[in-house]
Amino acid sequence: MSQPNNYGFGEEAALLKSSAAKFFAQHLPVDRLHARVAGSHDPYRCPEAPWPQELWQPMVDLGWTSLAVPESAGGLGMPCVAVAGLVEELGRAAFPCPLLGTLAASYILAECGDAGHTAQQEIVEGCAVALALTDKTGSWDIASSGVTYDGEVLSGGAHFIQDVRKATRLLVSASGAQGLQLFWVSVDADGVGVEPDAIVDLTRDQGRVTFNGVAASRLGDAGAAALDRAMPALWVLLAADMAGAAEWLLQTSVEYARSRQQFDHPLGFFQAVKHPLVDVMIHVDATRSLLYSAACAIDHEPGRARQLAHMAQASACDTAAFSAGRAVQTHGGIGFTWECYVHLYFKRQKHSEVLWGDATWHRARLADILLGDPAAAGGSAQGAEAAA
Amino acid sequence: MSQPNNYGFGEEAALLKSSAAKFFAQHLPVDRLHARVAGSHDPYRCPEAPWPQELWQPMVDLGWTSLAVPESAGGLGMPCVAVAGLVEELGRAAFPCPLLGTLAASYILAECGDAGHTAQQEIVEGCAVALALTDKTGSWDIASSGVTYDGEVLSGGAHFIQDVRKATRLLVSASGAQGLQLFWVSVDADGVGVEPDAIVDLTRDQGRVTFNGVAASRLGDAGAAALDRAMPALWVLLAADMAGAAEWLLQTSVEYARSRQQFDHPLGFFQAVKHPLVDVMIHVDATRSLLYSAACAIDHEPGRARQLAHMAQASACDTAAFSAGRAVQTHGGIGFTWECYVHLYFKRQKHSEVLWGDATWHRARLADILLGDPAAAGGSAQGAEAAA
Amino acid sequence: MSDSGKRDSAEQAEFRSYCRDWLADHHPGEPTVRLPQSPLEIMTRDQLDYLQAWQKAAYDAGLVGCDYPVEVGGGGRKDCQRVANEEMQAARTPFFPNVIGLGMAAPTVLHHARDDVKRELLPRLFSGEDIWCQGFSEPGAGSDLASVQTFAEPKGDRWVINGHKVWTSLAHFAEWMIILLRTDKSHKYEGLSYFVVPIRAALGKGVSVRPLIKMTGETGFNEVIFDGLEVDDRYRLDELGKGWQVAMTTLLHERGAGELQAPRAGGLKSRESHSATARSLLELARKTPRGAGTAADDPVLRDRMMQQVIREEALKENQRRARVPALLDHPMRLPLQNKLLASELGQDTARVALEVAGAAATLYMADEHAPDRGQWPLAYMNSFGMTIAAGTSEVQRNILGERVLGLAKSK
Amino acid sequence: MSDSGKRDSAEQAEFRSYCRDWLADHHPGEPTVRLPQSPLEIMTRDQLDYLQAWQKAAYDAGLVGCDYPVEVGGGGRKDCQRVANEEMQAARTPFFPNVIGLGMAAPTVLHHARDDVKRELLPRLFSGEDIWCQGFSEPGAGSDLASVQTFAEPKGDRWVINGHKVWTSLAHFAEWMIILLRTDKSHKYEGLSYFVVPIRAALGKGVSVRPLIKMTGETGFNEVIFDGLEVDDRYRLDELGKGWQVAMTTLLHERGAGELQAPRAGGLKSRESHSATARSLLELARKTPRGAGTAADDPVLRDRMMQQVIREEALKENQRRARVPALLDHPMRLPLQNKLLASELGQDTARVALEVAGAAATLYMADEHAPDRGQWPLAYMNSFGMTIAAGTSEVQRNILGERVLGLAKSK
Repeated sequence: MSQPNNYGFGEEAALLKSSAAKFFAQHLPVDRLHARVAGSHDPYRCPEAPWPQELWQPMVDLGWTSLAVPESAGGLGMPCVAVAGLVEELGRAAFPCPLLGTLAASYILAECGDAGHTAQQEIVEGCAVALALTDKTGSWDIASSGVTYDGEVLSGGAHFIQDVRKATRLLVSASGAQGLQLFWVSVDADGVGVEPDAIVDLTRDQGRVTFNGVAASRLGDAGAAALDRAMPALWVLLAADMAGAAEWLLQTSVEYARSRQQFDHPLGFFQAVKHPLVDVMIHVDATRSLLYSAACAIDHEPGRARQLAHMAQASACDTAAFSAGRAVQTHGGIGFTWECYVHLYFKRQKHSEVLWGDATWHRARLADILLGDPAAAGGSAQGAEAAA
Repeated sequence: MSQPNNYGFGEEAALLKSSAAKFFAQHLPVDRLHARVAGSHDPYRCPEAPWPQELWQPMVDLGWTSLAVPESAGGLGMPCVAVAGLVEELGRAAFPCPLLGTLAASYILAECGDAGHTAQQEIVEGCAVALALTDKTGSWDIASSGVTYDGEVLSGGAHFIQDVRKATRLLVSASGAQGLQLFWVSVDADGVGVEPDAIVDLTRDQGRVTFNGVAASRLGDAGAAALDRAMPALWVLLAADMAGAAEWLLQTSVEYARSRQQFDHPLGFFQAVKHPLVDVMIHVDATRSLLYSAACAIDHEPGRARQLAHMAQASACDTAAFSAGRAVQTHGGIGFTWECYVHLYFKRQKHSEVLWGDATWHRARLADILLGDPAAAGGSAQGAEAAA
Repeated sequence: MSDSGKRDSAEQAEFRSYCRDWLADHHPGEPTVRLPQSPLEIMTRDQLDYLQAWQKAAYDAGLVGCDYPVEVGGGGRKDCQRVANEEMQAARTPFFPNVIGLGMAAPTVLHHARDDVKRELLPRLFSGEDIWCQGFSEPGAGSDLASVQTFAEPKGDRWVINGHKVWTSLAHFAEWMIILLRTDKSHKYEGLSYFVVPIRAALGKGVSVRPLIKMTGETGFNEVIFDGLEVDDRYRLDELGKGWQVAMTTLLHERGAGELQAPRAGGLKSRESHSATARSLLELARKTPRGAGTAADDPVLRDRMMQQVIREEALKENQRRARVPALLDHPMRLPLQNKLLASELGQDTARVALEVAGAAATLYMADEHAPDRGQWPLAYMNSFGMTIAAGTSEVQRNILGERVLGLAKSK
Repeated sequence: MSDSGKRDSAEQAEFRSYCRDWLADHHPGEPTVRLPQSPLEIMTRDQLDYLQAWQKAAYDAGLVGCDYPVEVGGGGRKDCQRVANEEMQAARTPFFPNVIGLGMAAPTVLHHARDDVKRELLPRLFSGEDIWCQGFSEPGAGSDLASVQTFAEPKGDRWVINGHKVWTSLAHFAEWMIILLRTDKSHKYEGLSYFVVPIRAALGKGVSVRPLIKMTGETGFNEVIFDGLEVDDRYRLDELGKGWQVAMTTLLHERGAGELQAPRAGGLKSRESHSATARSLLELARKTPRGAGTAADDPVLRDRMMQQVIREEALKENQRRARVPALLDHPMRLPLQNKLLASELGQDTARVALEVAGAAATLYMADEHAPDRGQWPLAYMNSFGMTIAAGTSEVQRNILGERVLGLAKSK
C-alpha cells in the first residue's frame, strides 16, 4: 500500500480539526482553564482531578469519542491522520479530559476482533476509558504487567493510569496462563480500588488501581499481539497532543517576545531570544511532519507505521522538553510565577514526555528496527532487511 | 595523600610553561607552521611528515624530553602538572614533533621498574619515542594488540602510531604466553616495516608498523599493569594539548569577531556570535581546570587519578570538537579556506578527539568507576564504594 | 578537607584551628525544623528562628564578617572569611538565613554608606538579627535593570518613595532593603540613586509586602509596593545619581566576583532536604528499576549522568583554579562564569534526573511513592529561577563576552 | 515512487508518463568519470563534458525548464517541473551541472530581464551549454550582502565594472555571471543594481578568475577580479537601484522557497561517490568494529545515529507537508527552514560518522584503509561551506525569526 501525498488529510479532517480548535477555544480558553485547575497552589496539595466534566457529553455528541471506532462497530472510523489533527488541538488547549485514553482504547479494541465489540459499543455510547497497562516500575514495555488473571478474574495492581478518575471503564493488561491478555472492566466493579497519585501536571489525573478478585471481560485470545499492533497509534496520538501544546508554548513565547521591552528593544530583537524561539519552531515542525507521516502510515502503509511512530514520538518528547524550557526562560521572571499560564503547559509537557516511552526509549526501539537488536540472535541481519 | 590547593603548580612549573610558550612562538609561529606543513593542498596527496626537525635537539637540550623521566633514572622528574603546562603550550602552537609520544613513553617506562632503565637512558639522551599500542581496529582498550611475542621476538602489526616517522624508538605492547607485555625496539631494527597513513591532520604523522620476527627488549614482567597505571598520565597530556589548541582557536576567533565588520558592527556584537564564543571559553576553562586537577592527582593522590583523568579527557574531546567547529563557523567564508590558519587547528583537534579514547568512551569508563560495570559481577556495589 | 590549610598565612592557620575547635563544641546539631533547599525558600517563622539563632551564635564567635573592620562590627582579619567558610562547610553546619544581607548588602554598605550608617546597620546584619532583602527588579525592569521607575522625590532632607518592586526574596521577613531608585526621569543611568530603606518598621505605613507564588506552588518571594514611604537622606549610598555604579558593586558580589568573600556556612541537610547534585543523581539511578536492572545500568543514561558529574567537578575545580594566579589568563574569566555554570548545571542535572526517574517523574511532593519525595521536579522548576534571576543566562553570556573576551557590547 | 502521481492534474499525468518512457530509453547509464559529491565540486573538464551532455539531452527532450514560457525556450507547462524532477530522481539520473543557472539565475532573469535578453540567454542556460555562476559575496561582504563594493560606473550606454568577488562556485567554467553591483556609493541598499555579465568571453579582457582552495584541499570555487570590464546596459536587470530587490528573488529561489520549481535531476552515484546521509551512517556503523561487535551495537552511538535518522526523515516530511495547505500555519514557515535544516543535518551526520569511525576517522582520501574512502572527514569539512554560504545559519535564523515569527529585526 502506498501513501497519498497529502497524508490523506482531506476536507473532512480539516473540518474536524478546525471545529475542535473552535470548541476548545470557546469552552475552555486558557484563563478559564487556569481558574479551573490551578485553584490550589500548595505543592503538598492533595491529588485533585478538576476537569470540565460538563463538556464530555457535548464531545460525545460531536462524535469525537467514537472517531477511532471502526464503522463496522458503530463508530465513525475516521483515518488516524484526522484523529491526530483533533488531538493536536486537544494538546494546544491542554484540555483536561479522558479523550486521549478513550481514543487510544479504540485503537486497541479495533485489534481485538469480535471480542472487542461490546467495549466498542460502550465507547460509542459515551463511556470514557482509562488504560491500565503499566506496572509499578512504570515500565514502557507492554509485556510487563502487575495484574494477573485466572480465567476472567483479575488480581494485582496497575499503575500510572492516566485520567483514571475521569473514566468509567478500564482497559487492563494482565498476565496469566495464556500469556498477556486484555480485559475490560468497569471502574466501579466490585474489588476495584482507585488510589490517586499526587502529580505535577495540573491538566491530568493519574492513579493506581488495585484488583481484588475482580470479574472482567476478556478481550479475545491474542491480547499481547493486539496491544502490540495498536501501539503506533497510541504514540502518534500522544505526539499530536505534545505538538499542539508545543505550538501553544511557541506562540505564547513569541507574543511575549514581541511585546515585552528590555534594553530599549522588544525581547525578540535579541538573537539570544530570537534564535532559540526559531529552534522551538523547527522542533515543532519536525514533530508535526513526522506525526502526520506516521498517522498516514497507520492508515495506508502499516508495515512502516511502527518505525515512523517511534520517530514521531521521539521527536515529540524532545520538542516537548525544549518548548517547555524555552517558554519559561523567554518569559523571564513572570514565566516563573503561578499566575502566568505557561506553567500549565510546561507541566503537561514534562508529564507527556515520560508517559509512553521517552525520547531515548523510542530511539532505542527504532534502532532495534533499523539496526537489529544486538541482544537478539541474528538481529543485525534482520535489522538490515527491515531498513531496506 | 592530599592535593595542594594550587595543584602543586609552583614557580618552576610556571617558568617552564612560559619559556615553552616563548620557544614555540619564536621558532614556529603559525604563519611559518602553515608554510611548513600546508605546502601541498591536494586531498589525494601522499602521506607526508614535514616537521621542524632542527628544533628537536634544542628541545632535548632544554630538558623537555626528559621532564617525565624520574630523577633516579637520570631525568628531571618534574611533577605531571608541570609537564601538562608545557604540553598545553605545545598544543597551542600545534607544534609537529614527537614530544607527546616521548613524554607518554616516559610515564609508561617509569612504571616498569628497573627493566625500563635502558630505555629511560635513551630518552634522556634525546631519542624520540612513538607508542605502538593499538591494533588494526583502532581499539582504545589497551588489552588488545595486533602484535605477538615469543620470548623477545615480535611479530604482527601495530596501527595508528603517532609521529612514527619522527621517532627513533618504539614502545610496543604485544600479547603472548605471559599475557600482554611491553617491548622496546629501535625503528630501524631488522624486520620493522613502517607504512605511513594518509591523514587529515597536517601537524602529525601516523602510520602502521609491521614486525617480522623482530628482536626487542622486554620491559619487565608486568607490562599490562604498568601500562594500565600510566594511562591517566597519557590522557592528561593529550587533554593539555587539546586545551592549548582550543585556547588558540578561541583567541583567534575572538580576534576575528572583534575586527571583522558585518551589518555595521563587529561580528562579536551579535549574540549569535558572541554567546557561542563564550561557550567555547567555558569549555576550555572546564578542561583546563579538570586536567590540572587530574595531573595533581597523579602527583599527589594516585587513587583518584584515573577517574579525574577520564573526566579531563572526556571534557577535552568535547572542547576540541566545539572549539574547532565554532572557529570555522565564526570565521565564515575565510575560515573555510586553506589560506586561513584555522584549518590546521581544526584538523589537529579532530585527530586528537579519537586518539586515546573519545568523549563517550571516557565517560563510559568513568561510569564503570562511579557506578560499577554492569557487565562485571557485583559491579554496582564496587562502584558505589569507589565513588564514595 | 585536611588539605585546606596548606597555604594558610600564620593568621589564617591560627584562625582555622580556632574555628575548628569552636565548631566541634558548638555545632547546632540535627535541625529541629524541615530546612528548605536554600535561604531563599525560607517559608516559616520556625525555620527562620532556628537559622537566625545559628547565625547569631556564629557571629558572636567571630565566624561571620571576619574580614570587615572592627568598627563596623567585623573581625578586622585579613582573608579569613574563606577559612571560616571552609571550616563551617567541612563541619556541615546549617546555612545562614541572611544570605542577601551578607552576600550583597554588606559589601555595598561598606563601600558606599556613611560611616555612621555602617556602624548602625552592619552589626545587626552580621548577627542575622536584621534580615535584608533587595529591591532591584520591577515589572518593567528585569534583565534591563537600568529601567527602574520606582521614584524617590526629595522633601527637605528626606525622600518620598513610590513604586513597585518584584521578585524580592525574603521581603516578608526583612527589616531592611537595599534599593535602586529613580531620582531623575530625564537620564536613564545617571538618573538612578541607591538607598537602604526600612521595610518591616514601615509595613502598613508606606510599604506593603505581597507574596508571589512560584510555578512550583511555593511562596518565598514577594512584591513590595511603596506608597509614599519617607526615608532620611542619610540612608542614601554614595552620591545622588551614582546608583548604577553602586548597583555594580552589589551585582559583582552577587556573582561571587567581588573582592570580599561572603560569609557562607552550609553542608548540613535535614533528613527531608535534598540537593540537585550529580551525586544525588547517581543515587537516584541506582535505586530506579529499569528493564532487568536499574537506570544506573543503562548506557545512554550513564553517558548523560557522567556529563553532569564532569560539569560539576569542573565547576568545583574552576573555583579552586581561580585562586592560582599562574594558571589564569584574565582575573575575571573564571569568577564571572560561576553563576552561569552553577545555574545551568543545576537545571540540567534535574532534567536528567527526571529522565532517570522515568514514569515516576510525574509524581510530586505529596505522593508517598515519589522518588526522593518529589524533589526533582521541584528542583527542575526552581532551576529556572536561577537561570533567570540576578541576570539571566543570556545577560551573563553578554557580560562574559564583553568584559572578558572584549567583544562589542550587544546593547 | 508509485504514489507520486496520486494527485496529478491531467497535464501532469500525461507528462509524467512521457518522462518515464523517455527516461527508460535515454538514461545515460553508468558514468564514465568519477562524479563529485555535487555540481559545486566539479573540478575537471571531463566531468563537466559528461554532465553537460546529459543536461542537453534532457533539455532537448523537454525535461528542463518545463514551466517556463515557450518564447524563452521553456516548455510552457504548468507545475510540471516537479513531475520531471520526481521521475528523474526515481530513475537515478546524473545531476545537472548548471545548478546556479537553473536554480538562481533563470528565475531571476525571467522576472527581471528585458525580453530580448531572456530570449538570448535562457535557452542556452536550460540546455547547459552556458554554465552560470553567481557574483554576490565579496571579501568585505559576506553575510552582510548589502555591503558589496564592486562598482559599475556609467560610460555612455555601457557600464565599467571594477572590483572583487569571492566564493564564486563554477566561475572557472562559467560563460555568464549574475552579479550584484554598486552603482551609487551614497546609499547602502538603494545604491545596488543587478546585472548579468559575460565571464568566459571576457577572460583576460577585464575579468580574471583565480581558484580558491578550500580547507579540504579541494578547489572548485574562485575569486573573480573585475578590472574595467565593460557591459551593455541591456544586461542590467530591472531598474537602476533595484539590485537588492532583484537579489531577493535570487535568494528566495536559492533557499528553495521560490515560486518556480528548479529543474533538478539526481540520484545516480558513480561507484566512487558517496553522500553524507543517515543511511550511509548506518552502513558505516555496521562495518566498523567496536569492542566485541560493531559500532552498530553500541547503545550510545545508536542513540546518536537515530537522532540523525529522525532529523533526516523530518526534513523529507517537511518538504512533503509544505505542499499540504491544510497542515500549514504560515506559507513560508517550512520553505524557509529548508536550507538551515539540510546544512546542519549534513554537518551533524558527518560529525557523528567521525565518532562512529573512531580512530579510523583520522584517515583521508588517499589512504586505502580509510572508511568510505575518507569521504566522511571531507563531508564534515565541506558541511561548513553549507552552514556558511548563501546566508550563514545565524542569518537563516534571523530570517525565520523575523519573517515567520514576526520578531523584531536584529539588524
